[in-house]
Amino acid sequence: MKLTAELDGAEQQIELRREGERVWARVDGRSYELSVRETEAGAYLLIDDGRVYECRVESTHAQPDAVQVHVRTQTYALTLSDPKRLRGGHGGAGGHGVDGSAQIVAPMPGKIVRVLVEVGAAVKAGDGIIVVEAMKMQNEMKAPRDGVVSEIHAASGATVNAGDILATIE
Amino acid sequence: MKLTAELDGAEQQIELRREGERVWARVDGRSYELSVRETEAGAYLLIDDGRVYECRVESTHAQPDAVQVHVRTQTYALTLSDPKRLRGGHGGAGGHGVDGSAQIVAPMPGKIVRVLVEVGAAVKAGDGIIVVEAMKMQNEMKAPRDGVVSEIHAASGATVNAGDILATIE
Amino acid sequence: MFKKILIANRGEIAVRIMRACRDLSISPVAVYSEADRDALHVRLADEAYLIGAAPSVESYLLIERVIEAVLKSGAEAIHPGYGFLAENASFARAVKEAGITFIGPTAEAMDLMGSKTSARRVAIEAGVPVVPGTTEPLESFADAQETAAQFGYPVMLKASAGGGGKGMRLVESADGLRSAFETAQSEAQAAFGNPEVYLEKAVERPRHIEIQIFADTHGNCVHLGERECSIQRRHQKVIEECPSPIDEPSLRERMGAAAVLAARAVDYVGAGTVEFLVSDTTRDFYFLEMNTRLQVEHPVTELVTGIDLVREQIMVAQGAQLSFTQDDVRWSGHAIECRVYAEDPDNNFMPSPGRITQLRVPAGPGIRDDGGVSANAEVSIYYDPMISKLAAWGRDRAEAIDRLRRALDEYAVGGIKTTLPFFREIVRDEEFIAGRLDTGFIARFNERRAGAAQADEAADETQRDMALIAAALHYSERQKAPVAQAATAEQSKWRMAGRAALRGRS
Amino acid sequence: MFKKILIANRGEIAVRIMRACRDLSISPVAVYSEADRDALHVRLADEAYLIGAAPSVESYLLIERVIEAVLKSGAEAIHPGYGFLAENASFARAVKEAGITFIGPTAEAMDLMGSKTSARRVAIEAGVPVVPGTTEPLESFADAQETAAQFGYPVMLKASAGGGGKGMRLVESADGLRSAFETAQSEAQAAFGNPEVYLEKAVERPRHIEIQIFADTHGNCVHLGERECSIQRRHQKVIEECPSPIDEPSLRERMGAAAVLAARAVDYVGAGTVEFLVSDTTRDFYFLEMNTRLQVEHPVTELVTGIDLVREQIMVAQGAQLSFTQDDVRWSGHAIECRVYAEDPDNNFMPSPGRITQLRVPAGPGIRDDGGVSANAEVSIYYDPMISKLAAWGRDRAEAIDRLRRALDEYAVGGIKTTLPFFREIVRDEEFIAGRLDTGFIARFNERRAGAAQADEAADETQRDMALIAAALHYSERQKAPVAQAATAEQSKWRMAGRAALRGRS
Repeated sequence: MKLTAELDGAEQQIELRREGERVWARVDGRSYELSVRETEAGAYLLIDDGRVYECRVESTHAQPDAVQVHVRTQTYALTLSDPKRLRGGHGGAGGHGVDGSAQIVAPMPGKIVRVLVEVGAAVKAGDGIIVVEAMKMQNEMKAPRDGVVSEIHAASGATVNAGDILATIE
Repeated sequence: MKLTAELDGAEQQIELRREGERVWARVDGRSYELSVRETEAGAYLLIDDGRVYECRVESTHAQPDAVQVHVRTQTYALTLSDPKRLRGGHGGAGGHGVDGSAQIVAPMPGKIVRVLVEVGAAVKAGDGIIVVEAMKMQNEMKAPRDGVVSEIHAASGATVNAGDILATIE
Repeated sequence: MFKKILIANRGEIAVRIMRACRDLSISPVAVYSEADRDALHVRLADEAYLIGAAPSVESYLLIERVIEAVLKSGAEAIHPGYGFLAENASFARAVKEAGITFIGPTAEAMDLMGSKTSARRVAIEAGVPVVPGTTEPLESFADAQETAAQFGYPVMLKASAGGGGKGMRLVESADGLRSAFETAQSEAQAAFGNPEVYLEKAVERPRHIEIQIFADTHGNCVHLGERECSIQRRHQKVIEECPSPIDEPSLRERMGAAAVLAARAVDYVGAGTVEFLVSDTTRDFYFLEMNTRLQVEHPVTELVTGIDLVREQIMVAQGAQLSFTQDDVRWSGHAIECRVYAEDPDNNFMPSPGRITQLRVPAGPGIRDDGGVSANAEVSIYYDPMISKLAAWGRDRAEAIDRLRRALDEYAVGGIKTTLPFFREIVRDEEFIAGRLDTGFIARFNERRAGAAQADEAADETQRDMALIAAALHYSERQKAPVAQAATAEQSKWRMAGRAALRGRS
Repeated sequence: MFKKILIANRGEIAVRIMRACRDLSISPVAVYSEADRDALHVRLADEAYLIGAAPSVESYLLIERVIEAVLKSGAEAIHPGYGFLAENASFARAVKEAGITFIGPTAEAMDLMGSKTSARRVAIEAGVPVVPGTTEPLESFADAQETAAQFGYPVMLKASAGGGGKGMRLVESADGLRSAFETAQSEAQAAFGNPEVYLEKAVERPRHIEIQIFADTHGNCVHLGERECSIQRRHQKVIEECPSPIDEPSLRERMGAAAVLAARAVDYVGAGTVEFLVSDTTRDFYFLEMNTRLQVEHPVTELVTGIDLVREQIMVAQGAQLSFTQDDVRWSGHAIECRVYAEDPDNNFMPSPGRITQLRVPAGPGIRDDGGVSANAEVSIYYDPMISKLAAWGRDRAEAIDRLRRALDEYAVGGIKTTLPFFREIVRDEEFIAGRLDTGFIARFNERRAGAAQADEAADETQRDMALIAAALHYSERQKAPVAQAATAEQSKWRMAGRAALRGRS
């Protein structure tokens, strides 16, 4: 099986063959012969010539191909794709839109406490835009860059979910 | 739903109605209105008018209707049956057979180290019959009553599983 | 001896108090909100009573619901833990009026010490040194502007009713005052039901050191030494230790005596903490406030003195004498605690609520983890995101750090982000290891960290490849096998349960 | 400082040693058999090498395979733990010849102390009192008959190479001698590869008390006080405490001095334990044997002295001086350990191997659990069934018992039987609480228990009804829902994996 992984912006080619507890793998030209045990759902104990790697794979909720892998104390966030399968676009939510606008995205579920600006306001990077409360902490969401507030999708007292776009700055 | 449970040799009638997190139950005439949460597979958190009971239900391997329920530090071993469903006989393995004979049953997987008696030997309750080794401990299986050894199903060096009948005394 | 105690709290502190109850063969009674129906503190209790909806103002902060529960249960006493109603004098009064023992000081002592402005007055009268600041809540923004200008920036805004960093804001210059003032008032209102804030001159490079005191109803009042709590983010402690790396017996003695003076001034009973700012250069100390309750960081004092503070609270509440005198108290070794939060350290410590999919709690020599969650638990958006307090003890500070580092590496929490990676870096930080602590530590640490990030990048290629291979194995597993699908079905069920919890009372 | 240490062991002790390695920033290397491919000690290691099949004679006892692994890994030292090769002088020699440091005493000291008969000679020569018995292995059954008749029954048969109760048999009268002799020889052969046994006069109502000693390569030899290990079943310790409930400083001093004498007689280096029988009436003590290794019960000494014995072992092995003198050693409070076994206490402590389906490990103040398993782990039939050592510390014995009782109640292990219910009864037993301990304790306890069983029967009707309701809920859940079926499929997979493991090398 061949897969492509995107990690830290770089693409890696992974080839894999598994026979029971043996795995032969090539990552970007490096070859490995490993023993593997699945210790529980999503947890893979890999041993590479004596070196032990306990890997725990977690899918992030919305996107099934985007996974986080915990190895020892490190976490790797990556996206897998199977070149053999046809796939649609990535559809990235949040961050910078394709048109150069910047979006303010709710990082967690919570409640809007205050909206500090109005649509049309000119703001500077670092200016407070919206205050969100979760777990008793109020967090001021700041403008990621200079610009003009073009949209506000949040009202005081409203409940928001992680990933909701709260405001757009152009 | 109505079920019959056998616990410590006594039969108990259980009636049950569940609506989401509420349960109405009657056990042997005693009525309960409970809140229930399934905290993980097989674990039921019951609250009876404020009293908390965290119950963990485990099936014993072979018999699906025989379960162990752990509540706080107690364990209850019971057998459930649904009177509405037709069922076969209990088929009790081990212990005393219907014909009054006594069987010696391997209590765990292990290896036969020594057979101390021969078929036809007269034995007294407490006499050693067979020595089984598991986890580096040798355990002498003793005759549960006086009698004559009628069958031996174990040979030195053989591996046995839990529940295997090793010998019969009549 | 009490037969039953109701714990008017949740999470790790409720679990901690229940353990002390069990030690004393006292039956623990829980209260819970709708978000906590299967929380660990409910599962470990003998009895549990639903007291309202998920938001704490509709449950854990509702005095009448807690009183109802205690009367229903027949418990003889209430332990308030910390946070929620722990420093609410009206609650202590309501408990007393219901004929129930409140495990804590008198309402009068809470009144005097509960408001920081009144506490300052008490300290000044008792001869305990204080930081320059207002003794009254600010009346208006104009009052705030005037006072700040008078002390000179930087100044600190603090909630009169507060604690735990909530409603607290450092203001560097006049520009930031209005927003900080409004946010602090609004946070204070949300957290404590009281919007009052006051102003203090901000002391630069201060150490935050506090003294644990304990008093009984027989006139004994003893201090149990200090805790260094200088490592703070957003004015909230994240790492605490006992003793302070300063470890100066004469300073401990002077601060301990001052703390006992403050406690005696309000006829204090039970466990309390007197907080000081200590100048790292002059070793002068200033009274900040007194917390009339157990502290989050009590385990480090317990590990070093051997005294079980919660057990002692319960004994004192039923009229026992303190089980130790000042001379009995010995400080042995060194203990450090990390507050493990469900927060994302890579994203400005944003709360990271969600389902805990995996949990490996460290153990072994010198390690104590006081947790409030189990695997499969849901960390809710409604409450403080602390999931556990991890503490390590060693014969000296170096050994305690060795063990803490090991335990942090062993700790694994899946499904949510935690502050564990952040602590793993701190215990390897040279300034931390050297004990050069003050409240600016984290800011400086973050600067060092930003500088070091590049070097780590190329770290371990093989380990990264293993992560990729594990991900690929997982991907291929999911393509086939009914068993794998079963696991997925199970996860979906959890996820749905999680979403339902997030929707709250729906 | 060593960079890498190979741990020639498995289970909880391998995990314990790895933690000490991590504390010292030393990389731990595991070895494992085919039955332990995903054992906790493998998962927590940096490196792990397969050394053979499941039976320990084909893996953990194979000196050459361990040496191969240590050479391959590049580790500079081997820690043998306890059991397996820990007291095998040939192993210590082979390690030394391979140019690797053996973390333990010299092979010569092991030779002298490893055989109990030779150890007796050493003790006698050093002036340490011993129990009457043979100093040579029995040559034949006739020899055994003659010697036993000479001492008078009861007598004790013991494996020359032994430890841990294996190959040990109490013989009450001449009738039982032959069967006991043969079983002891056969067990000794199976466990230690050496069938030799010897005879001792059995001392009645003795207390089993041992002294922890520690020596470095610079001539320092210090004792760390006693451990009371009188609570035994099948001659194997199950509960140990420090200090002994006798808690008599002068006795500790005399026994400590005798233990140091014995250790010095063989130029001992590292951690060792000198075991004594103590007469409860006369307080006379008799040398039994010396264990030239770490003991299972080392945590109680660590909790009371604050000294990390494994860390100290590693430091001493690389030539460091002991980090403490005799005068530095302080005993503070009281600690008690329970050995949690996968055994069925209601069925004559039969081993109960299988898959651990649920695991809740207790925590909180004063509790330390040194475990070797995780949830979903398979407890194999091939090895000692101990899954964890649970220890509690308190300021005094009563507080330690309070905490132990709480922790035992909190502990939950699903899928296998454990000795937890047995311990829960012991910590509530009046004789235990009063500290009236001797090696006959468990027999008397079982009698009291049989008498009390009737009373408990009707215990809590409501609780029993809840068990029935939970079972019925589970039954009805299983009738429907694809999710429930999914869980079952998952369980079947585990069960199959479990069976495969039981079949061993298939």
